[in-house]
Amino acid sequence: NNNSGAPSPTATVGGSPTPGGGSVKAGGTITVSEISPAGAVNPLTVADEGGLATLGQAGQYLTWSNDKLQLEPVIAESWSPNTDGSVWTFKIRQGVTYNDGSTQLTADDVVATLKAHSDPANKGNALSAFTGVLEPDGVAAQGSDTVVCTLKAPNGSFPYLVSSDNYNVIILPASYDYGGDYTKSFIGTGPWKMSNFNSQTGVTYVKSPSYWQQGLPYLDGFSLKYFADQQPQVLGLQQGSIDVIAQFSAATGQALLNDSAITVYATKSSAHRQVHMRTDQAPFDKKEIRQALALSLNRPDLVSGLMNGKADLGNDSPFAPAFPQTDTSVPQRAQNISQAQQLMSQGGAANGFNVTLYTWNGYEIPQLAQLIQQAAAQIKITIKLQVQDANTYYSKYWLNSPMGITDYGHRGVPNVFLAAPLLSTGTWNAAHYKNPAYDTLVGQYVAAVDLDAQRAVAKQIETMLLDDTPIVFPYFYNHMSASKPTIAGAEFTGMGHIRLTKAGLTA
Amino acid sequence: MISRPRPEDVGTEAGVDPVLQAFGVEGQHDSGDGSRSTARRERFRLLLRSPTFIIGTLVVLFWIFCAIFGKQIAPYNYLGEPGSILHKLEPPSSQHWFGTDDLGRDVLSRVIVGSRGILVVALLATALGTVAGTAIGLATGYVGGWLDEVVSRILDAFLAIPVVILGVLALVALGPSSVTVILVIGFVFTPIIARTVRAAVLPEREQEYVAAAELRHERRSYVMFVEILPNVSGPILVEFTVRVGYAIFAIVTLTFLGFGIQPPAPDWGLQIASQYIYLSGHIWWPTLFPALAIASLVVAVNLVSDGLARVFER
Amino acid sequence: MGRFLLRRLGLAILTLILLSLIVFFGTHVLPGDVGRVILGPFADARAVAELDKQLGADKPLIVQYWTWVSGVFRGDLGTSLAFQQSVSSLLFPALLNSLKLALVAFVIVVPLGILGGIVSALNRDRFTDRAITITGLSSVAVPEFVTGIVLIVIFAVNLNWFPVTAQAPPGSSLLTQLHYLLLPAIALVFVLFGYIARITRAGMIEALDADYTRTATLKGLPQRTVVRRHVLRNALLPTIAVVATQTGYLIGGLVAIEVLFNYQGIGHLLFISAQKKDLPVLEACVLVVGVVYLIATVIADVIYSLLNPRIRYGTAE
Amino acid sequence: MSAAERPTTGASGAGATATAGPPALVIDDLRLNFEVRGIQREAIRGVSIRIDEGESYGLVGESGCGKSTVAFAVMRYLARNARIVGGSIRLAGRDLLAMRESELRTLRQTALSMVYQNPGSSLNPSIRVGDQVSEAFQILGVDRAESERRAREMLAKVQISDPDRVMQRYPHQLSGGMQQRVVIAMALAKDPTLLIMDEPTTGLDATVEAEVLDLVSSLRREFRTSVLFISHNLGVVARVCDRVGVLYAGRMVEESPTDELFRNPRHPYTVGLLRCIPKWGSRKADGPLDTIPGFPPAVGAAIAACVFADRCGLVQDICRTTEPDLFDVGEDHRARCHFHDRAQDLPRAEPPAAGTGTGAGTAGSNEGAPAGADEEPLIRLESVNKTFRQEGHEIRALADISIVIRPGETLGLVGESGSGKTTLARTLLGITTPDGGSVVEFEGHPLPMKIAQRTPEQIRALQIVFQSPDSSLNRRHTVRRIVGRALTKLVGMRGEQRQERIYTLTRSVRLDRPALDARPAQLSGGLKQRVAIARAFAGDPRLVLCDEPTSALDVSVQAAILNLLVSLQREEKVAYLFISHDLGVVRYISDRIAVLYLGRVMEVGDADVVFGGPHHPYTEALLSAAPILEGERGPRIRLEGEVPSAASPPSGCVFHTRCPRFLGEICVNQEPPLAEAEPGHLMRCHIPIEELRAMQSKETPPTGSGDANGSGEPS
Ligand SMILES: Nc1ncnc2c1ncn2[C@@H]1O[C@H](COP(=O)(O)OP(=O)(O)OP(=O)(O)O)[C@@H](O)[C@H]1O
Ligand SMILES: Nc1ncnc2c1ncn2[C@@H]1O[C@H](COP(=O)(O)OP(=O)(O)OP(=O)(O)O)[C@@H](O)[C@H]1O
Ligand SMILES: [Mg+2]
Ligand SMILES: [Mg+2]
Repeated sequence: NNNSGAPSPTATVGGSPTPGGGSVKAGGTITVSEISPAGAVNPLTVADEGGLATLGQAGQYLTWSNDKLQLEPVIAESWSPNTDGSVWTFKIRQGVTYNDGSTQLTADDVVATLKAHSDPANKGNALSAFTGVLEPDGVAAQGSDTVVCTLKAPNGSFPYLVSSDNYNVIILPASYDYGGDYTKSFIGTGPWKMSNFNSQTGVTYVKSPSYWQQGLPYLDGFSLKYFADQQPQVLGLQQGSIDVIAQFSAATGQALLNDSAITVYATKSSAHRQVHMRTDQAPFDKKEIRQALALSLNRPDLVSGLMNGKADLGNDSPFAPAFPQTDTSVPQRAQNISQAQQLMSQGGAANGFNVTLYTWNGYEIPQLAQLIQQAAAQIKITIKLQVQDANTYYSKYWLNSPMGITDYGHRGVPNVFLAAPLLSTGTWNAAHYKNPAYDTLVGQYVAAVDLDAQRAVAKQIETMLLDDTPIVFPYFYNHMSASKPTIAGAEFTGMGHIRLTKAGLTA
Repeated sequence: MISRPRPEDVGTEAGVDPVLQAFGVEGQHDSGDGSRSTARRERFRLLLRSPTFIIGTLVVLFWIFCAIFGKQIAPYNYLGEPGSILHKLEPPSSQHWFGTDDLGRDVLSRVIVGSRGILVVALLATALGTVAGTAIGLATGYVGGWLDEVVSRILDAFLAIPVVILGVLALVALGPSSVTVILVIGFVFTPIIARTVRAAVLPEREQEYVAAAELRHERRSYVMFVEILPNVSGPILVEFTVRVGYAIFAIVTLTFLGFGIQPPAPDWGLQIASQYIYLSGHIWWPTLFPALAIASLVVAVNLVSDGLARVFER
Repeated sequence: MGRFLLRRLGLAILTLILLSLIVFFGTHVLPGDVGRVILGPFADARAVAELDKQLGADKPLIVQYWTWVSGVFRGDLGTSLAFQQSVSSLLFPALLNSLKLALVAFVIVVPLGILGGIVSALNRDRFTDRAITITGLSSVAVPEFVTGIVLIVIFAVNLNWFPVTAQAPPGSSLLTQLHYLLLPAIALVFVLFGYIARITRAGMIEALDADYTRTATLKGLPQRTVVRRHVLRNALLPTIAVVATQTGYLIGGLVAIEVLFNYQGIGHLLFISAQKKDLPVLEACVLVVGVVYLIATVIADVIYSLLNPRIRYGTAE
Repeated sequence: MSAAERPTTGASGAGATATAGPPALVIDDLRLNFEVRGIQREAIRGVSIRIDEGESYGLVGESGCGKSTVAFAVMRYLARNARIVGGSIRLAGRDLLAMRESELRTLRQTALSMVYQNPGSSLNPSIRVGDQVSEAFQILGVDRAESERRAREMLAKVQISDPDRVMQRYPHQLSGGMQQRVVIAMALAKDPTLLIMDEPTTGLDATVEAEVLDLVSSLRREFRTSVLFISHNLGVVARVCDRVGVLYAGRMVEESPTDELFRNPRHPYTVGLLRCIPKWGSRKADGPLDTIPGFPPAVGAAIAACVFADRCGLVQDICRTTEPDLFDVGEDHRARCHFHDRAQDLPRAEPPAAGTGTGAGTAGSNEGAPAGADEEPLIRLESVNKTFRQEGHEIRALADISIVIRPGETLGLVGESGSGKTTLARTLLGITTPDGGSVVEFEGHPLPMKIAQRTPEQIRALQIVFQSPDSSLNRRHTVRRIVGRALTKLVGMRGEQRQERIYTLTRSVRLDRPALDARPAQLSGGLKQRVAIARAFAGDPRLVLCDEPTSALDVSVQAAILNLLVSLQREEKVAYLFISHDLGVVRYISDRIAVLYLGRVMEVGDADVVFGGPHHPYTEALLSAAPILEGERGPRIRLEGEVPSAASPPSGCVFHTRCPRFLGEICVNQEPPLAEAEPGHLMRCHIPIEELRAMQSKETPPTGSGDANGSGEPS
């Protein structure tokens, strides 16, 4: 089991060029652009990138899931499971002071935080990860520096569930009132304290003097500017009024990609689009048809064309290449029109059919939809597109559409992807996929404690899903960020966190 | 009060404006000399003598042609072929005069085919609004009294909300689709047109042929639609063309904001909305050409309405 | 004229009430449940259902309307579903921003438009006239966001003369703010110019053709005097009304521009709240826009009546 | 005639002075075209006018003959499409057409001014009257204060009682008469060499008109300005002009001193014109009026020789081949006719009032005679009131009107503008609902006030001919449709039958078939009015209300329409309520006459009685204001001030504020009843009829008897 030692002070951002490595000078302030939070910035309910990026500044997690999807200790200095992975013990870092300058962090704070997020009564967003895994009474403190989590069921990836991946779970004082307004205080153990907040324009952070990591952060502060749209951010970066774009889609960022004066960070992630097909309704109730559709796609073209190569091929299972647990030996599904046509006729739809694809107007999704439309046309499937705005899609069509495209953010472990959209009981099971065999496999996977065991089950799941194809996973795209070359040490996660603890202006 | 015809007015106006000048001369034909050309033919001749009107008409006709035969004359499939994605965002070239868009689709083809959507939607929407507006305008203008008071207030209330915003409101409510766009724009235009028509009806209502009709105890509907309507057809026609222009404008804007027509329609506004993000990379062609198309169409429509206005108004 | 103004005011208020009805029932046709809006797309379905019950979005519309309206009169516009903060705290800064932008646009376009109209009327049917008219028609035709984009690319990105956003950093000087607002303002100017010029031209021509103008000319007044003293005053009356109506429509136009320039104005807020189905905010925005429009028209009528003796003094007969 | 009143004497004087200075205006063979759609259309075909210093020259002619065009040519203020293609215009010797803009401007500032129709629109609505007037002085370089002083002076000169008040006013706050005075004041500010007046009084009430005309002639004497006075109304011209020129189709056809022209016209057109006008005191019984057949040629019509040939009763081949020159036919009298010596033998276009005529005449007069009084009235109005409410204050348009209209008779309704004539008509028709308590009876049965409640018969029985056919005929409908619809609606006719009726009906109003498929715009004013009449007669009405049916028409056309109405009345036994400003016309066509003032009936009675006197003082004033052509007339009885506002009528006798025979107290305090002064002659006045007779007998205005059908011929 993986308990790495103390955080390496100069952990640079892997996979992406950071000129000058950690060689940054102290002081200075920068402007970071971020998509405006979809809703109130409330630790319980935040469910989008803008929100979590905001939480992640003043707030910190037990563990940090880095860009290689490995866990780094933060508030938890180390952790270990019992043999079957049903009980996890976390050592809590001592001598941590909150950014209010006074409050000291204790194990009780951690307990309170975990209880709050795992309590169904609070209807926290984290429930989607905790449900069936952790319940309030499963959390207990042992002394002042140890927290023990007793799980409902064994879970080998539990530390990820309390890492930055479960982005709601920032550690807050036991006294914190989850009904209150977080944005008033921005209390947290992080390196920043809020000096100004406006739900419209953004947050201004200043360095928190009481931060527990000596000499950090380098910057005096930074302002997190909210934008409704990516375009102004890109223009802003090009024009210089913005120093860092926390996240942009490869499409929008076209200009940035081939702009030599801009540093682009492409972080491998498990973020992806799911093209679900309702398995319990014609026409997609036949797996041949679903396979045919999957086969009609030319994924390399999608990746190179649509995503500017900033993505990994998807193989119609949640196991992204980014996951250490993924078994890459499973053959990649490639475009094969003739086979697809065969399958169509086997599925009794030799001369095609009409179907409506619902999705929403964001990122590259409409384009993807149109490309799928193009591809499907080759096997006589006529797709009618219904592109809604996000709210309409999610509230009206997402879970009851014959076919749809849903965007899934990054997770550090495939667990959520395996459960919510695919389990018979999955809350996001838009494909209405019900396969007991699959459910049991997922059970095994979750329980598996070490990596090899996990990979073994993964292989079976991948094969099964590839055959059933309830959902097409066309690609897993990189998390794209960009900054001026004069800025180094910024860390990004596929989840959408941006960590500026060690960031600064290059000397 | 005695009021004599004052041809000297004809005189001055005539000097001013060839169009009215012609009417001055109509005035002369009154005194029964041989040529009895009707006002209508007169107007037509005048329109044909206004170059701007001609140009406007030609351009509009061009786009109508594209709207009808778009798919046939477009050099490529406006939806693109599988694999065309690999040729995305290519600058204008001999194969792709207007270049390609972010999915490698031929911009020229999309502009050509795109004319249909916008024209159909804009025309239907405006027609809807004009019919409704005319009916309301006639009723309020002619019947007057409390009906006028009440309806006018309501119209005012609607007029207080800018078209685009009202559009956003309604479209968010009904969910975006061409049909809803038509309904919404039509609905939004109704009060505007109603007001114009009412304004045109009020003076007509004072005309004595209306009194004469009432003296025959005509039904109100008859007076409105048979007696008055033909006399306000001019302003209505003008208003219609003007509104078509605004309709296009509004639709494009709504689409740009994402509340209007949805992908993959080759709608111009949609093209701009989805392509303008590349401008920052100096990829101007997928945005510029649809923009020009819009501009040319609306300008043309305005030229036409301008011409008509000069002939019809007063 | 006192009576005239009173009546005008009364009408405005009546219109306002109707407006509130339209807005409220307009927005309440919106689909998508409130709870979902608050909790966000991925929020747990059970959670959403639960919250809906709590918020009592199931009460009859009339009741909801009444609570809303009475709230509005108490100056309480409710709380934003998406941002969980009082609507007014979002609305009024936004409104202020929009008014700034609108003001800049107006200061530029009104003189320009009027001048254009006058010039073209004076050179009726000559080249200048045609040129101005066509320019007007064209500028009106191109949607402001298209103009805006082009302006951004040229002046902000390439030439780097102006910032790409219109949002000046908090607490920046008036001049800086102006610098930020100029680009979007110009985009709006394009849209309005043609319209104002057109109306002015019409008014001018009518006045030029009027008998009293002939009288003035036949008095032997030089052309310039005739125009200045006799034509303009009567010609510009209709323009006032137009300018007023335009304020309303201008704010409509602001939506696209503010989104494009990421300017935290009412249009931007309206756009966001519409996307997020944030009813309280959306309603408030539309209502405010309507109110601004009404105020503008009332003001216009007042000015109009002040300039127009026919209203200022009743007739003798 | 007293020298004071008639300018003719002044004319000779003018003639004398003329020799002294250079003529004020000399137009020599002016030719002007309007370019329409690239085609040059002749509008002025060679007009020569000479106006001596201090002389007033009248230019008359039917609408469209080019009067205004000539005027504006003199002002050098022409439509852009107007081209002066020949001739010259000299003002006090200086060539106008050669002048540069700047010169022209100075000229307009100092020497040349113009007053035109419709003072309302010729004053700037948004500038105070005072400033507008003083502006005229400021141009001349006078400083502000001084120019204001002079403006005040000038306004006083045009008999505006308190100039200071008026100077503060805006135009719309003044009545038409006042406005025109202001305009005249502005025009005279520069003490111009030439003052052009284009229909200055058209559109004003006869009473106001008379005042303005008096003003003009008195100012002329004071300023010794030369005047070019344009009017279509011969009576008006007769009143103010020394010499008169008759313009026809852009050609001067006759020119002579005023009296001479009216006494001894030498051009068939002039003769015709004079015959069209009802002679003072002539009656329909005396037979139809003469008319001029056909239409004047349009602008640009190709004219070979004599412009009038096509309409001339004396036409010979020569008239179509060679254009006659201006023959000298008397001292200072020229006529452009080959047969000027026989001009007055011009045969009547209408058959003269021979046997049938008199027969009809007696019939007509019988209907009018008190004999008919006992027969059951067709319409009876009993204390009809109508009050309009306009922002706050009430306008009492009709104040207990009680009159009867008998079958087949014509009741003439006269009164100044705003006196309630139209309102009365509309009330009868049921378009305007009178106040409660008003009684309207039709053939003894009460008539519902709202048209909606009336029976088809009643609707059919009451029809109207409006003043302006342009407004009363739907521009977009063909004549056939207009008339046809009336038939369908009123008598439920369809198909063949309807077609037939359309033909007979239009024939009876002398409309030829091709006109049936024309739209109003394609018809001349006269024809349009015939269509309107045809429509009114579609359901054989019992009463047709004629609201100034001829006041928009030229005299020749008016005559034809009047004849038509008379003959229709004879055939259909229809009654008329005939509203008009032109007393001559009213008298000609009416059997009985009602005089309205501020919504009250001041006097009712048989035409002869009302016109013959003794009259109500108001009637008396109206009569003396009426512009008449020929013969002697009493001294003008001035009406002080304007018509009081109907919103706040004076106390007591509403007329007392302006009454020339004002008694005192009683008039102010109590309103006189409408009492029967003598059999069949009701009057609303405190003065006993005998006294009135006494007062008025001193100067009896001429009754028709004297020169009823004679005055046209040379004596
Ligand atoms: N600018 C013009 N273009 C063409 N025709 C014109 C113009 N001005 C006047 N006319 C025509 O020229 C003729 C003379 O017009 P003018 O106004 O002089 O007649 P008028 O005698 O003044 O008529 P009225 O008595 O009705 O005023 C009319 O037939 C008129 O229609
Ligand atoms: N619809 C109305 N509303 C208010 N006042 C009215 C209305 N119609 C007429 N009046 C007033 O009633 C009075 C009589 O008007 P009416 O038109 O009957 O006079 P008239 O004798 O026909 O005048 P004219 O000779 O100018 O036709 C006038 O003072 C007029 O202002
Ligand atoms: Mg004239
Ligand atoms: Mg009248």
